Amino acid sequence: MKKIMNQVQDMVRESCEGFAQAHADIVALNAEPLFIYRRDMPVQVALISGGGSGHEPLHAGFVGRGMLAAACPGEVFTSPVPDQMLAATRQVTGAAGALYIVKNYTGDVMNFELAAELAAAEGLTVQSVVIGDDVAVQDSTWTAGRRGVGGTVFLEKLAGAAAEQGASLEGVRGVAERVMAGVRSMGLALTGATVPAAGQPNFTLQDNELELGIGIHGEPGRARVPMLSAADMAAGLLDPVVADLDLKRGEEVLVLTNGMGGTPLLELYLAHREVRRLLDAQGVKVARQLVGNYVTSLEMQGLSVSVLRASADDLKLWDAPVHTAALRWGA
Amino acid sequence: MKKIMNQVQDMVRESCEGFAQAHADIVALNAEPLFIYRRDMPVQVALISGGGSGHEPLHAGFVGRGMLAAACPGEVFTSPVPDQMLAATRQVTGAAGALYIVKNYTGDVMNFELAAELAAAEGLTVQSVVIGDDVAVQDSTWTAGRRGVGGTVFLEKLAGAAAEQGASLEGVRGVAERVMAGVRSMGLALTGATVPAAGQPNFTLQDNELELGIGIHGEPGRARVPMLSAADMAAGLLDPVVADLDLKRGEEVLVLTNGMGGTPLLELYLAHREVRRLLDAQGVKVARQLVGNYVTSLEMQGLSVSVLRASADDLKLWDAPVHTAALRWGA
Amino acid sequence: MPQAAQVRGADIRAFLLAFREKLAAQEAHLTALDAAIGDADHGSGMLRGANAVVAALPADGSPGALLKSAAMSFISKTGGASGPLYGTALLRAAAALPDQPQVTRPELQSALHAAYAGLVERGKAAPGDKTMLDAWKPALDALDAGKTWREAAGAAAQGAEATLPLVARKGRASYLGERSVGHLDPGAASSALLWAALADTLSGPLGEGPGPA
Amino acid sequence: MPQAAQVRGADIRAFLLAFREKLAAQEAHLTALDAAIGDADHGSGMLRGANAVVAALPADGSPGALLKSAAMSFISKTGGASGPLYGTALLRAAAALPDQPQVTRPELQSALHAAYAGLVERGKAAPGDKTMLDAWKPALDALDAGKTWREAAGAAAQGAEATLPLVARKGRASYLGERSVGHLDPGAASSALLWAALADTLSGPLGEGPGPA
Ligand SMILES: Nc1ncnc2c1ncn2[C@@H]1O[C@H](COP(=O)(O)OP(=O)(O)O)[C@@H](O)[C@H]1O
Ligand SMILES: Nc1ncnc2c1ncn2[C@@H]1O[C@H](COP(=O)(O)OP(=O)(O)O)[C@@H](O)[C@H]1O
Ligand SMILES: [Mg+2]
Ligand SMILES: [Mg+2]
Ligand SMILES: [Mg+2]
Ligand SMILES: [Mg+2]
Repeated sequence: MKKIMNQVQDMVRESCEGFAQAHADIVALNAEPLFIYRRDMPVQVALISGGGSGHEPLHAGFVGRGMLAAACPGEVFTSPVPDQMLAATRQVTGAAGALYIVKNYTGDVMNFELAAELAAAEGLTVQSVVIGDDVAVQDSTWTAGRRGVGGTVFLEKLAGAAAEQGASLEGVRGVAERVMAGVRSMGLALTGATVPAAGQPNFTLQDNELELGIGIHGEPGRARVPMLSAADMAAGLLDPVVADLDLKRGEEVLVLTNGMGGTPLLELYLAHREVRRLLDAQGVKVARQLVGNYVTSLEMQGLSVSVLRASADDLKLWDAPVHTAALRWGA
Repeated sequence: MKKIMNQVQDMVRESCEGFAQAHADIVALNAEPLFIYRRDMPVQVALISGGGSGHEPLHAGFVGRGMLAAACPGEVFTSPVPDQMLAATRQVTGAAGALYIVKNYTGDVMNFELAAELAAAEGLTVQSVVIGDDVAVQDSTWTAGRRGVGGTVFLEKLAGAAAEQGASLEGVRGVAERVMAGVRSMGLALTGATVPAAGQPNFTLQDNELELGIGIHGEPGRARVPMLSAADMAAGLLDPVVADLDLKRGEEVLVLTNGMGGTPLLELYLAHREVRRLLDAQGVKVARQLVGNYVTSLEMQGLSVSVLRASADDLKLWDAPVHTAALRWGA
Repeated sequence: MPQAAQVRGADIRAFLLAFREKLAAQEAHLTALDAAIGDADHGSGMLRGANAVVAALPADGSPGALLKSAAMSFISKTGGASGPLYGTALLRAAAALPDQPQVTRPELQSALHAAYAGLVERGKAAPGDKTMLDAWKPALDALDAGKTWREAAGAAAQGAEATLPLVARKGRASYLGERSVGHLDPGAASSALLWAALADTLSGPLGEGPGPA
Repeated sequence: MPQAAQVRGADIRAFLLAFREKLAAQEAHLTALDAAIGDADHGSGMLRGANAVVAALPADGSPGALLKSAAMSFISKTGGASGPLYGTALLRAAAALPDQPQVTRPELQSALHAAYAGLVERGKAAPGDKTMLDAWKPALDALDAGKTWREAAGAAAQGAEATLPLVARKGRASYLGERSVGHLDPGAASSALLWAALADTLSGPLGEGPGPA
């Protein structure tokens, strides 16, 4: 294992320090318990998210105007602890209340649940949404349910825009629920990822294999299959997404072609071409799109595709100004 | 070798197609010969750059308002051919003329030279600058000279801002030369990179080694050394840069902590913390900074650090609006 | 060696220290189990939590107070699924104990039942879902059947081993479906260490009357 | 087998096709050489260029016209350092030839001297810098000394081999400094293939008078 780090136990903290220095115009860092928050938080609903580290820029990279009020980074691939969410909630929550954006993993759900209980006990108004957009998870009755993956970016952007525009907690939550209902994702890996504390890749793939249906924690996926062409990768990811959404000709969508952290843009844009080709062929209209490494698994190579069925209102929220470390326009 | 691709010979073209689709609001694609150009090119000096592919987002990701007018992508790690630059020059050059931004590699220099001769023969006004900011190259009298690496981003941004503000070709060239005089860079690799057509990594590092003083073509560096802590990596890169620039206490700089393409942000921000710590300790003031994978070598893991001695004018040019695929603010 | 029939704060302290030692010794193993069907953080997470438990543990106090302190540390420092689960379990156990400097072994036993109920409530899993419950349940059953603490620890270890052929239905491993078969559940393995630490602390001749002492 | 003393367009065509064949056969080898001290694209780049040369080559024409066509294809499709270098060399050779359907071997020989001058002018390297010049120079020297085309090709191959101990001073390999020692220069290796292709096409008994025929 080779990582740019000093001591493994200091990795998340030191990385957050560098992040806060690099983006000091947007965010500030609370060291203990660890969270990143927006410097210029106005009086509005506060979106608070968090999750294990190793998925950068998610979530800290989305803190700022038009998206999150605070992000709580856990240890690598480990959900944050309730103390972090509670302290962040105290920092950014006003009368308008706060919405916790939780990716559906047992640990995240339980830790945010505990935090919400503690925050409520302090008189803070907190609601939660749990996103599970990963169609790779089948039979959700027999599992912990679909995982929260790439679609989280759409959720944080659209709900964040609604909050910025002064929507109520109910209103912001309504947008969040609309996004959750309309977004599906699926991912694949060409290489595994190494959790620094573990020192070894979670899984190792041969040169002629890929892992289809991965989550974002370096966990193995649904199936290991022989290496595919970019066209077949795109189809393998997009077909279940389109089927699950039951997308029809003429519908408008927002698409994220997302790298897993170690995916070079040369390859990612090529994948995006294949995604566009397939959607075009099905008469689905790509109204907006985002291509880049946004919801990642450390140094993993691979990609995921997220598709959101987007109304005109959704597109307006997407286009609304945003000023964060990872997304910026109109500001 | 596992790449997201179809046929290896189609890789660059297909990737450019995906890029142009993803950023159709900013750029258009010319398929044959291949170049990417700004859609809304105003009457001003046209900055034209290009180089081998595999360094994305360089250069196509910097085409747009406030930076480049056009970018010519060569095959992977291979300079583009004169036909591309000539056609791009015809597309975007008006009476104000064009400036070629060439990274100092024998192939790039010779191909841009040929293009400039051909363009001049057609009556187009073209000047060229050749950037070589890589302090890893010593004894430049005995080599092809310093390589153009991360500092290219500063050059393209600052000269692009000057062009956008209506500076003359001499003026834009003056900014470019000021940047070239004031910027130095150095990089290291934790892993090699695989040129798709070659199918094998250019070099392979053991788990306890890193390659210090690499360029951006997957070529081996100056020395192979035992694995270092993030603090020592930062010092190993920054010390020669600071020494070569002869930076003094109190001077202001612009810093790029750059990932080589496969470097996760978790690690890159941690590296940036170390870079900041060292500069702070030397009393050098980091006036602006950029952290991300901007000048890359395919899927290589590693980083480079670029430092520009920045005047107040430089900072104004840095802050000026930019709207490209990879950098966007104020627009 | 003979043990006091009563469980004092010092015993709980010893149990928690022993649990930490076992986690430290097994960290890599637990992480490797989690790498196979999870996300490779169970060893480091549990050890981080247990280290925090030991660092924050009051020098003395009632069994309930010590367990509560441990619970809060687990919740505050572990993260992941296991932080809230172990935290909730210990918190419920603490709440179930009489607020006394010493408690009886049957009182501890029913506190462990309360802990188990907390696990079920927090995680909504059932035995057979390939979770830590699969170590806890047989251990509690053993105590209920009058077996010794050492035997209960053995039952927990067996329960953990018995997760090998199971299909995971809860937590991260559930995403693997059939591919989770053939791997031990990391949380069950760490739970077996908890029960082993309990046995190390409390093992000895029966205490009072029938049932585990 | 006997060869015509005159060099016709068909001979130049045959030479270019033979060069392409050799590049195709050695693509992986050239790329491997470039991987060691460069950027692993010399084989693919040269083959791409040579394929373009063959695709665009007029069915017939004077030696000069064919070399010019080849030069333009190399420049338009190869990229990297070798595109402009090979392109410039062939362009200069074409310009140096009389505009005739057939030329003499001495005329071709001096055209190759012009090509070499173009390489030097474009690349500003000198023999011993570990570049393609180290294959071209001994080959030209051999011709000048009256050796056969086959012997000249042998000298080019030897020159390429002799780059092994050199420190690169030009091109990408120069960045390696001392670490470039012990590797063959890829451009010298591809240049040796060019000279071998020439020899395959022109080899035979001496043509006219002394000197290579
Ligand atoms: N719903 C649940 N109920 C009980 N135990 C669970 C549940 N979900 C997960 N676990 C236990 O937690 C263990 C994983 O812990 P850990 O690795 O810390 O969490 P994470 O999956 O968040 O990384 C599993 O091996 C399993 O024993
Ligand atoms: N200045 C120069 N003069 C002559 N030949 C050169 C020069 N620079 C490089 N070369 C030759 O070019 C070869 C590399 O070609 P190629 O791999 O196509 O270019 P690049 O280095 O741009 O990838 C080297 O092996 C060397 O023989
Ligand atoms: Mg975890
Ligand atoms: Mg090259
Ligand atoms: Mg885990
Ligand atoms: Mg090369």
